[in-house]
Amino acid sequence: MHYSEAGLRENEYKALVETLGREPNECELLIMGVMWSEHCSYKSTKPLLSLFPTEGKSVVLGPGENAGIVDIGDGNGIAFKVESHNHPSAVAPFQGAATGVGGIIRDILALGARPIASLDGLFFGDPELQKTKNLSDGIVRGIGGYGNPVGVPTVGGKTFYDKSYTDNPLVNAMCLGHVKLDQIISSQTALPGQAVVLLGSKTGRDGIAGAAFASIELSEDTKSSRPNIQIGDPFVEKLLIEACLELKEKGLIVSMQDMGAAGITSSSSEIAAKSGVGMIMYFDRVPLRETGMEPWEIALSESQERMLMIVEFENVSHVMSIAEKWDLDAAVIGEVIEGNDYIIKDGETIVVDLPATLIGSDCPSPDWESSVPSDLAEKWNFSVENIPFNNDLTPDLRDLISSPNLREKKWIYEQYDQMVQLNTVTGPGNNDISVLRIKGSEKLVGVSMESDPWKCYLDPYRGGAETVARSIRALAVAGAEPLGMTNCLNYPSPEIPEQFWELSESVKGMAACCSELDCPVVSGNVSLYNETASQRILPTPLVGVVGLIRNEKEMLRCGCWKEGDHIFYVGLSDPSLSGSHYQMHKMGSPKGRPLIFNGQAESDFVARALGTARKGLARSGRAIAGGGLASALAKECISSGIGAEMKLNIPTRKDILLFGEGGPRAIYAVPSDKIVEFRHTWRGFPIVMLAKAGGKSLYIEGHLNIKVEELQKIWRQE
Amino acid sequence: MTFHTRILIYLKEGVLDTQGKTVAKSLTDSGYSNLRNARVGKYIQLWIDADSREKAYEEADRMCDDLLVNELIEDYSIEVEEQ
Amino acid sequence: MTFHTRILIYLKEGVLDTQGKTVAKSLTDSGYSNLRNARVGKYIQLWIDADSREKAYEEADRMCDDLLVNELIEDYSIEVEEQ
Amino acid sequence: MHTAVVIFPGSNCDRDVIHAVSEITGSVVVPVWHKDTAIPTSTDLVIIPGGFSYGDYLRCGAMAARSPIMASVKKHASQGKLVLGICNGFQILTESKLLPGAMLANKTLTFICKQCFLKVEKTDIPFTLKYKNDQIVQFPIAHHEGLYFLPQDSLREIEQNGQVVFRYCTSSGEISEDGNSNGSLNNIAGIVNRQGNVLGLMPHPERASERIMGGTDGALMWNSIKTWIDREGA
Ligand SMILES: Nc1ncnc2c1ncn2[C@@H]1O[C@H](COP(=O)(O)OP(=O)(O)O)[C@@H](O)[C@H]1O
Ligand SMILES: [Mg+2]
Repeated sequence: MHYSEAGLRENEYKALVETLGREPNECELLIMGVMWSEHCSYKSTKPLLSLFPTEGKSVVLGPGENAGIVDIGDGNGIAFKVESHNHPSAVAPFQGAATGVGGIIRDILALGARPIASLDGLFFGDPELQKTKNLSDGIVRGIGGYGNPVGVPTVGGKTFYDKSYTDNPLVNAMCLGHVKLDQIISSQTALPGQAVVLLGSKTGRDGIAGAAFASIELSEDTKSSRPNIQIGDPFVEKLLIEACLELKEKGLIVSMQDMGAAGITSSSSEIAAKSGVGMIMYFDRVPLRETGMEPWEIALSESQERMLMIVEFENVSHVMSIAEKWDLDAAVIGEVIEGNDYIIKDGETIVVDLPATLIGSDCPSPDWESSVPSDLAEKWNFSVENIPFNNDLTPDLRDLISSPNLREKKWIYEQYDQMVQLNTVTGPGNNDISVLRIKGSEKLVGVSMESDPWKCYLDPYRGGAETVARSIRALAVAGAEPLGMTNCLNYPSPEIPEQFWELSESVKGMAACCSELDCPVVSGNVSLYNETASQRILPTPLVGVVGLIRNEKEMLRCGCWKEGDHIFYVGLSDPSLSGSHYQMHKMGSPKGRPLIFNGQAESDFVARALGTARKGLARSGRAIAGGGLASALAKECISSGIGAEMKLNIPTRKDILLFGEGGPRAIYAVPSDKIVEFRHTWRGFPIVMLAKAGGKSLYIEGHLNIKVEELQKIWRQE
Repeated sequence: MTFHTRILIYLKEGVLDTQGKTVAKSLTDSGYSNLRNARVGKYIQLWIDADSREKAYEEADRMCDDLLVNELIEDYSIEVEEQ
Repeated sequence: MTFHTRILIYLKEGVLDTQGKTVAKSLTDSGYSNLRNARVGKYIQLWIDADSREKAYEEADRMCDDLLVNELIEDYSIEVEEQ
Repeated sequence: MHTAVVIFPGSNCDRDVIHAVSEITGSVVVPVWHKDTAIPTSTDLVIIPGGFSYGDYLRCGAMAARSPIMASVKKHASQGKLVLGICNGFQILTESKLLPGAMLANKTLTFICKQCFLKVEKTDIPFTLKYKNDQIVQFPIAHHEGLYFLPQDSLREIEQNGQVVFRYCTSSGEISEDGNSNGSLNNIAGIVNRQGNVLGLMPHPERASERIMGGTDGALMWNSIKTWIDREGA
């Protein structure tokens, strides 16, 4: 077999031969091809990812483990991570999305945490196309089809439409887990003499080399390059969750790792390498679903619902009895040894003998070339004059609020169980963050998911920073102090210099914002090669930020104006139309440069917003995001069922003021007895009283006049 | 003429049959020890107007291709009978 | 001997077949105007060890009674063939 | 008040219902694993919780209904003691013939999770005695197969017997297609057996038991049961 058939490049093969001091055999070659694929090795992005700040006062576990963990006090930790399942979902929307949800749940479980909530970031193509309808229908069914039975509520997400995703829909699944800080399980604590146990489903030929598949561009005819589809079984996953948590409770697990891409090989060699030990695996002991499986197939099978754990030999029978209670297959398939040898035996034959540390790391970084796109000047060539100004902005608001991107996402989240486990204080709906309670504690956890591909396309640095900032602003307004972030970097091929530049710049922008706002990155995932011959996705970094609300009193909700409340606008009055929903609506494509990232203003905003929520100075608050001030006002009216009449005495061109995006801005509804203190909190920050809540219409003198009832109808598509 | 078309859809060899596995276990657990294996699929009946049995078959086959069968994981067979 | 038993399960007359209706609608919507009606049911394959075809049939029938079929809403038919 | 919650493989609202009942009534709630042979003898109330027992494969509730522990549940019911099935628990009760009917796929053919309004039409049974007659309450639903079905003559019979306890309705209490998200016959959301001691409903009272979860209409059910048991026991 030639190394290229295994997916290796020439320099990688040379490095492999040099380290080994010999030619790898075929099975080793296949394993290394998968393990050194982009998907498993992160070879293209490792240097970039090191730009993220990863330490902070709340960080318990940062990148390197199966997921990150932040400390929320009272001995409780929240584990979280987001992961992509883009390529599988493009080929088999239901199964691809379903197994994406299952996979991220096992990442959280691997830490000994109980998975308590999921969120999903979905990016769909042209909403008019039947293809998009079929894909999105299958993907949404798949997410519910897995999340619902497995008993993990889907509490929120992000949905974004742009034609660049027509051939490459994106599915990013995020999961949060709860763990007592003194009960975290690590994947780095295996010791020689311990047993390697495989728990869960039998191993079949599912998704073999799926990991490698995730790293190649989709061919036009996906039927011909059809991979083996992995089928998820949420029923078994539910049993697996309960079994693992029972094993943890009983103190039987030394170390644990989920089986994701590249199955047994990846999980076992990772534990070995991180623990600084070797391992012997006995493949004739692996419970198989099919006959005649070759060692390389067993090594790389991506059969779902399996976990690998390290246990003391004396505890093996206890472990087996718990597996039996939960009707799960379990077997000792290896043992931990001293040294760095990772050996696979099939009967008496040694089929693989590789250094453990070589498998999961040591892949040479490709050093992609980076160059500034030549069309940058052209992209930035935009003046507001390109959009003719019309005083009456009512039709524009109508169009925006009913557009697929901004309208209600009920058709999606009503297919998800949002409440199971009884922790969902704020689920999906007309709000920007989701809130969970932690039973037995006063604390609440807020989580927001954001992405802003149009701005990242125009200016990846600014767009990346804006994405992170937007997520943190939403949390801060609700009273949640950001503790940590996870992210999924969805991009086309890094091998095109301009595309690698976009990737690098957006990571830099995100990192800058994280540092400025003291929000370390604790976990993440990268998905490259999201392109076909005719289409490539916009640069799409997605972030999920977890924040802490100290108690329910300090939480600020949105969409609950009361008649007579004072509506305040805080923030600068010069947002930008570049990359905004309004611009897309008017021009059909993004143009210009989004607002520059102002770290000072952002952190100032976060501090004041947190103060506002904690002191209970407002009744309702909403950070301004997609669709700008007008959309934020409309959404508040829709949920409150109350209108507002105002006159805008701000000299900015009104469509820019009302529909522009970017920068730290928010609207608040403040009861009259809190106005003084509210103003005091925001002193030194731009602040304007817009109106008093009341009436049946959203009315802005000279520019907007629309009934709240109509807003509700068109937003809900009734 | 209207033809009654019976379509049997089943998972391909090697594709994990989550339902079949669970049904088989539940049956053997309740005493059916002579059950070797179970697989669960779909049974779709279509009533199709056509000039001939062959035409009805062709139509059904196209419907399977277009909508009824997920060819990534499923196989199918068609039987036609005149009503 | 192992017998391959094919069980077809379908909704009784008078029981709302929402799935069948939806399948029929999406097929006619995509141009199959000669489709009169569609019904969606289950196709279960069982592999049963038995001394005779009759015994295999009886076993399958009992399994239908016990678990596989809900007689309030479903009917079924069984076909047995030797493997 | 002694409550036992039966847990099947795939149940996923077991912990929720244990939390809600013990939180609201302050009483002891014990889990019973389906492989256990019996329900504790002191048990007053058996709850079969929501979830996806056996993955909801084949038919929702079918495999759980035929598992050994259900013999004990039937015995418990035959002694006139209380059995409550919520969501998948309701499906299990119909599959095991403790309650009449069968559940078909929602008319939308999708899973539906949302708040629903219900009319409480029967308040002379242990589960609902704290509700007012025709009170409108709000419980969430979360299911894919919740369309309650019964052949016409049997349907007429349970209506005549007054076995319908909860009906889907609009916020103003209208029993119409509007409030009936899953398409249940006669808007039926929950029914009781003729003896009045076995109740099944698709909506989730345990998800409407605490203010922070968005409503407390469900708490009345736990208080009803507690009141009845305290009275009977005394
Ligand atoms: N894929 C999804 N899954 C679950 N909830 C979602 C999803 N997409 C959006 N939501 C929910 O809908 C609301 C608005 O979503 P979002 O996509 O951010 O739109 P907008 O830009 O209008 O805020 C949020 O409450 C969010 O949690
Ligand atoms: Mg949002």
